[in-house]
Amino acid sequence: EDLQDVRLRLAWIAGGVDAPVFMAAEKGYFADAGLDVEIVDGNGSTGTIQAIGSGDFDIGIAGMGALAQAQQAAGASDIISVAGLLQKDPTSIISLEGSGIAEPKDLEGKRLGTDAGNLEDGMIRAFAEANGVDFDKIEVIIINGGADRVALLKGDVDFINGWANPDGDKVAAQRPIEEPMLFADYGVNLIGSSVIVKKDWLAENGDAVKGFLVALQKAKADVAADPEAARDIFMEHRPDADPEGILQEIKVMQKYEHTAASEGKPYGWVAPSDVELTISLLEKYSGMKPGLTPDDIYSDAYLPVLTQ
Amino acid sequence: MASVPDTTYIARRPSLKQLAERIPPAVWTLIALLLFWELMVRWREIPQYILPAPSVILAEIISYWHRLWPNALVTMGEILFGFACAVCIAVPLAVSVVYSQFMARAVFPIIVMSQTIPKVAIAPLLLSWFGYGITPKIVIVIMLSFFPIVINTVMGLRATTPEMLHLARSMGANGWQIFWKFRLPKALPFVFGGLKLATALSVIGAIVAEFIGADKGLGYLILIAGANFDIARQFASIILISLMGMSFFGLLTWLERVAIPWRESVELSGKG
Amino acid sequence: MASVPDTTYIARRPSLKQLAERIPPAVWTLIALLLFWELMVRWREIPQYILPAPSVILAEIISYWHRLWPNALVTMGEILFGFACAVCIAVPLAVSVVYSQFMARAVFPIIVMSQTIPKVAIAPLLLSWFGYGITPKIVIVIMLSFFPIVINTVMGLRATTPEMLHLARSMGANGWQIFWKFRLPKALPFVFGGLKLATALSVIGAIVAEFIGADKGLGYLILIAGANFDIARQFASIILISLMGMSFFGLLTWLERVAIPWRESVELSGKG
Amino acid sequence: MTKVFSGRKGEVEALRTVDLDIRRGEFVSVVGPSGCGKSTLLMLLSGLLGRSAGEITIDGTSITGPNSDLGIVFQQDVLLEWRSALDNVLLQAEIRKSDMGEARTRARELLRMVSLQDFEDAYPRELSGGMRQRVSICRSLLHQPPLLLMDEPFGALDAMTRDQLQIDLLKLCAARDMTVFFITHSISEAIFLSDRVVVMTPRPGRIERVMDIDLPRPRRLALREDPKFIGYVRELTEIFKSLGVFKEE
Amino acid sequence: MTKVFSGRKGEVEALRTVDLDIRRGEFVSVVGPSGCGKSTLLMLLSGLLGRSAGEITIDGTSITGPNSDLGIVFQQDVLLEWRSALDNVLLQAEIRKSDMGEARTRARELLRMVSLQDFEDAYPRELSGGMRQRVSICRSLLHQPPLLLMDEPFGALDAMTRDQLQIDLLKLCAARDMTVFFITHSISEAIFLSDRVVVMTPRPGRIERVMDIDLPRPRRLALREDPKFIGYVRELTEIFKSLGVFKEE
Ligand SMILES: Nc1ncnc2c1ncn2[C@@H]1O[C@H](COP(=O)(O)OP(=O)(O)OP(=O)(O)O)[C@@H](O)[C@H]1O
Ligand SMILES: Nc1ncnc2c1ncn2[C@@H]1O[C@H](COP(=O)(O)OP(=O)(O)OP(=O)(O)O)[C@@H](O)[C@H]1O
Ligand SMILES: Cc1ncc(C[n+]2csc(CCO)c2C)c(N)n1
Ligand SMILES: [Mg+2]
Ligand SMILES: [Mg+2]
Repeated sequence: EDLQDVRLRLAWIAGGVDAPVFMAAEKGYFADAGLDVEIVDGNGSTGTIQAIGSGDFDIGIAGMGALAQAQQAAGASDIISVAGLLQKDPTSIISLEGSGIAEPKDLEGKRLGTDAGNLEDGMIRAFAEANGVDFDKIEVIIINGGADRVALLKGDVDFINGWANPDGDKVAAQRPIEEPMLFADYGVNLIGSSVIVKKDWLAENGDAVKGFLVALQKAKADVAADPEAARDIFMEHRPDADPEGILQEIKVMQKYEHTAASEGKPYGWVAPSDVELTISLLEKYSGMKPGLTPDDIYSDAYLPVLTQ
Repeated sequence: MASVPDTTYIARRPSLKQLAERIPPAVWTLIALLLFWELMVRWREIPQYILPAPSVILAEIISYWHRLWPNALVTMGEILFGFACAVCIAVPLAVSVVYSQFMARAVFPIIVMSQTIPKVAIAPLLLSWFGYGITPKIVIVIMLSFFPIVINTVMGLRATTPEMLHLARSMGANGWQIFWKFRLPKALPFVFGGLKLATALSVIGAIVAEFIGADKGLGYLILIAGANFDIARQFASIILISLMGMSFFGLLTWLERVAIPWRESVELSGKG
Repeated sequence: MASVPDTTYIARRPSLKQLAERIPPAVWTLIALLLFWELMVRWREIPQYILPAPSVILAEIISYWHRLWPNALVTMGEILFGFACAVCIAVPLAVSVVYSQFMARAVFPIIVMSQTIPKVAIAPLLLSWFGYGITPKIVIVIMLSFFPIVINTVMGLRATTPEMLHLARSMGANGWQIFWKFRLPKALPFVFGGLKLATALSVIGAIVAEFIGADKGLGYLILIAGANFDIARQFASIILISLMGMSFFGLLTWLERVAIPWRESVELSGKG
Repeated sequence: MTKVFSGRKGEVEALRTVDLDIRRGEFVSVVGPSGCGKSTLLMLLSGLLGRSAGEITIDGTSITGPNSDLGIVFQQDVLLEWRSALDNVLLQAEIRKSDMGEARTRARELLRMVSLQDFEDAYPRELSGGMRQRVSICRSLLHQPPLLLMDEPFGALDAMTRDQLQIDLLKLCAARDMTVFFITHSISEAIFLSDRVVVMTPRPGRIERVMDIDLPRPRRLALREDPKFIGYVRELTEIFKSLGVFKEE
Repeated sequence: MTKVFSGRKGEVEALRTVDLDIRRGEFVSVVGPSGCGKSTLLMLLSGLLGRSAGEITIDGTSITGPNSDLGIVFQQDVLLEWRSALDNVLLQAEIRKSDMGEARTRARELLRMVSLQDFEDAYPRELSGGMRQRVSICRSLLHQPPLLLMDEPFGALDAMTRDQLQIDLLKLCAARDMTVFFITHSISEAIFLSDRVVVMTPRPGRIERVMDIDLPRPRRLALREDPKFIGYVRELTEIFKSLGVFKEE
């Protein structure tokens, strides 16, 4: 009917994290908000930010850390984040059981297999520095495209930095692993997935954005209440996904939705202190130009305050 | 006696050997390779996440066929359509390079330059220019596969001897006729060489395009199977792609033989 | 009068036009393209993170030259070494395909098949087989670039006419001599066609290899610039790669002219 | 009404100041030592090669590009390897967009004339050298051109076939008032066929002598035993000998 | 001591039951209508083509593969386009691994013999038809082969050059006791050069007649005016005519 067409671009290939989006679409929450949302998979935050900036998509899901860098390094200051979906970074140190890696200090003298992009965002250095590890004593081997997991299993490297879930789980399915060390638990947290929009589009479509976030919050509650149903809905939209994996992901991802500072707050709400930490970490370890303020990258003005 | 063919042999041993001979030798090599692969995996106990055994992959192909096949059709569609477009672009382009100094010296080098741009690196641009549907896939297939067609067609069109051109002009052939009746037939064997090269590249192109952003196709399957660490499924898709590529190449080899009957004996005598 | 060249024109207007004519026309096209790009970006106000203006990229190239250049050298090394290996593998392979029915029918199709395997998808295998150093990069460059050399060399070696072979045999030439003195010179123009195609692919190969896993090289720079959202730096690297690719292509075009002096006039008369 | 050709070329290696008039309906032969520039002259006349200096005119109009209102037999038979003998002959008709049915009939006739009726469907590589030459002769005649340029067309043919084709050619010329420019190495062939024979000098080629052949037409093979014919042969042979240094020891 | 060749072939299209002995040091010419299988016979003798039936023997040894102890001039000059005239001639020496310095001297001599001393460095495409043919003659002679097979070697040459080369060839044969198998379309050339002339019938080719030429050696050009010579010419012409259907009307 007279629903507003909205194009949504995910951060990555659709996964358990995106379950609320499909739930909202399926349950008609988007339609209730007057929206007809088309959901398109992404291939990383960079692509999504560019797709929003070019106007090809209206709403995107991308890392807030990536958005900060896009603003400082490439002038993407016409884009802002309006909600944080994955505020606790799942990035962790993953190693096989018996690797002798139980605490950060153990990393010295070991071999790290890492994605070039993951290395370059500087958080592994931040993690090392924050925990008194001499990064120069770690041998870095760059392995992209997911091949680092194979290298870990094969013993070509001693540890990798990757998402504790689901990546750690997938390694664990092959061979037992040590408990992943979450960077966030060691004082190094970049805010992950967030909802981003272009500012000028936002100015004209504030209500649409609000409606979108309302729908997402409602759907999120449904997902939490019935993960199996959420999984089934997901599988309808993305039949090639692995149903077991998705279910596990849906369940486990809930623990990354909030940081200590935003715990108990509505889904999507981001604590200013977390944004500040993200900015300062990037400035310190990722060579980001200084001068960015939290207001530049995040606004909570469109988030409906619902009590859960 | 050398010139008497071995028809006698075939006549002597009738059914079994004849049957075996009807199977292309490459199939035997493939079977041998797969056997070797299977044995190596079993003997060296290579874990599945590094290299699944052919038997495992085959099982995966069968059990996942209901999803593999529709996705393969999508990829095949992209390949064939992109390839067709590439031919439609490459041949006229090659013609213009042969006929126009401007194209040859001012435009062609830029096209060469564009060939070395890694498509994956400019993916966001491509997506933003060509949308997120099937168009960017087709564009990438074209970009990857048109170049060998251009190069070989240029080579072929230039193979026309001055004598032939003299003949053509003496008959009052116009540019059009010179092209259709002299240059093109002469170039055909070269063009087919380019087309055969382009088949492999068009397949790669479709997969790369699906890596960049897609929600169906074998490239997409490889990507999500990779994310799920489902290596057997990844290999199942890869094997399917390779088979598609080889069939496409075989088709073109056959087409070549049909389209260039006068060359046959030259190729045969090529041995030696 | 048509056959009198325009030497007169050149003679009349001496210095300025002469200078302008010494610059290859492709450079002018390139400049025009860059100008168009610059204007489009400014006029349409395309943000830098989508498509940086050439001026921005140029500034980036200059300011980041100290890192770009050593990384470019690394990539160039991979390209040249991989390309050389590809030639060393492809030419003998092509020879074996031409000389041996077994190679042509049992092995060659498998090689064709292998061409359609997306290298990025089998990265884990390549890394685990060839280690994490420079070897897998060279291997990938070889895998991507040897195929057109094979195809075109096969085409070229088969271009020898039966008459030439008769001549060779009547002189008692052995297989070796037939190859070196008859087939190979005849095949040279074809081989060069293949080599030119392979240049572009070897460049792509090096970048793809560096995408799979590297800690230096322009592919690596593209990757980390992407992670840092430094699009201008990404484009700076891409531009440098393309220039390298074009220079390599130009080098081969020049080599071809040197190596095949007897063809020159044919190519010239190829016009028309 | 006269048709006037005049060729002039001043290249280092090939022709030097060649001046020649050919009248409509005339049969002119050129003889001269190998490499003297006969083929080059033919190419200039056809407009396929550009001259370095001078002018070539037909009916007072300067030739600047290829003249297509003619038939050429090149020295090397230029048959298209992807066409059968018949299709090679038909090429003319296809390009001139003639009535194809008619052309086919005529092509078959021509192939029968040169005794190749059994080889209509053979590809060039399946033909002997002389057979290929005959196919290219047929091709040049298919469209009954007013001007025929032939570069050693009968060189690869046996004496009998050659005699036959000479007679056939003369008949065609008479019937259609064709102008023929004919390069040959056979002095007696030149005399037998021509109204005039042009003798060229060794490189760089010049015209040494133009000899009028005053023999009755139609010409029969018996003419070759005519004393006047034999006289011409002797005269031409002498001119020829005087040009070169001949060493028998 | 005799050298015996005997060719026999029973293919549908080409030769039918050809039986021929050639003695060492003999000069045998073959004449016959175009397409009768002369070139095919030459290829069979050289061992380059396999026969469909029968046997070819040299000194009692059956030929199964290419015989390399010979020189061949092919009907189409097969010059390698990437080699200069001199290098094309030298190809022989390179392949036979002869002394290159010596070969070079000899190649230059041969090129001078055929008046191509100024074209040593020219590529084939820069040579006229006759010049190319002369280069390929030089190539066949470079290694002074005991057996020479020539397929219309003088077909594209003018009368004078042709006469000159005929004399030169006879001198070379006499000096080196060469056996020559020579295909030509010129009856008088065949008679002038040969000890025996073989006349072949039209397709499928058979040997119609082998004619002994009983003329003294060394032969001079003047011989052509000898009545005996003229008698041979007439006789051969008659045989030839009786083979074909000749229609003058
Ligand atoms: N493409 C070319 N480049 C350079 N020189 C050439 C070229 N074509 C011909 N020539 C030279 O021009 C001269 C005349 O050649 P042309 O082919 O006209 O001779 P011709 O009289 O036809 O000889 P023939 O009887 O041997 O065919 C020769 O000396 C030849 O070397
Ligand atoms: N490759 C081939 N395939 C089929 N038929 C062929 C082939 N080569 C020759 N022939 C046929 O064999 C016959 C004899 O050919 P050949 O070349 O020996 O004739 P020739 O006597 O040398 O004639 P010419 O005097 O015209 O050179 C011809 O009828 C020809 O059509
Ligand atoms: C569910 C899920 N979402 C995204 C990624 C991709 N990923 C893993 S690490 C990384 C870079 C950020 O540090 C990115 C984009 C994944 N593997 N799993
Ligand atoms: Mg000539
Ligand atoms: Mg012959």
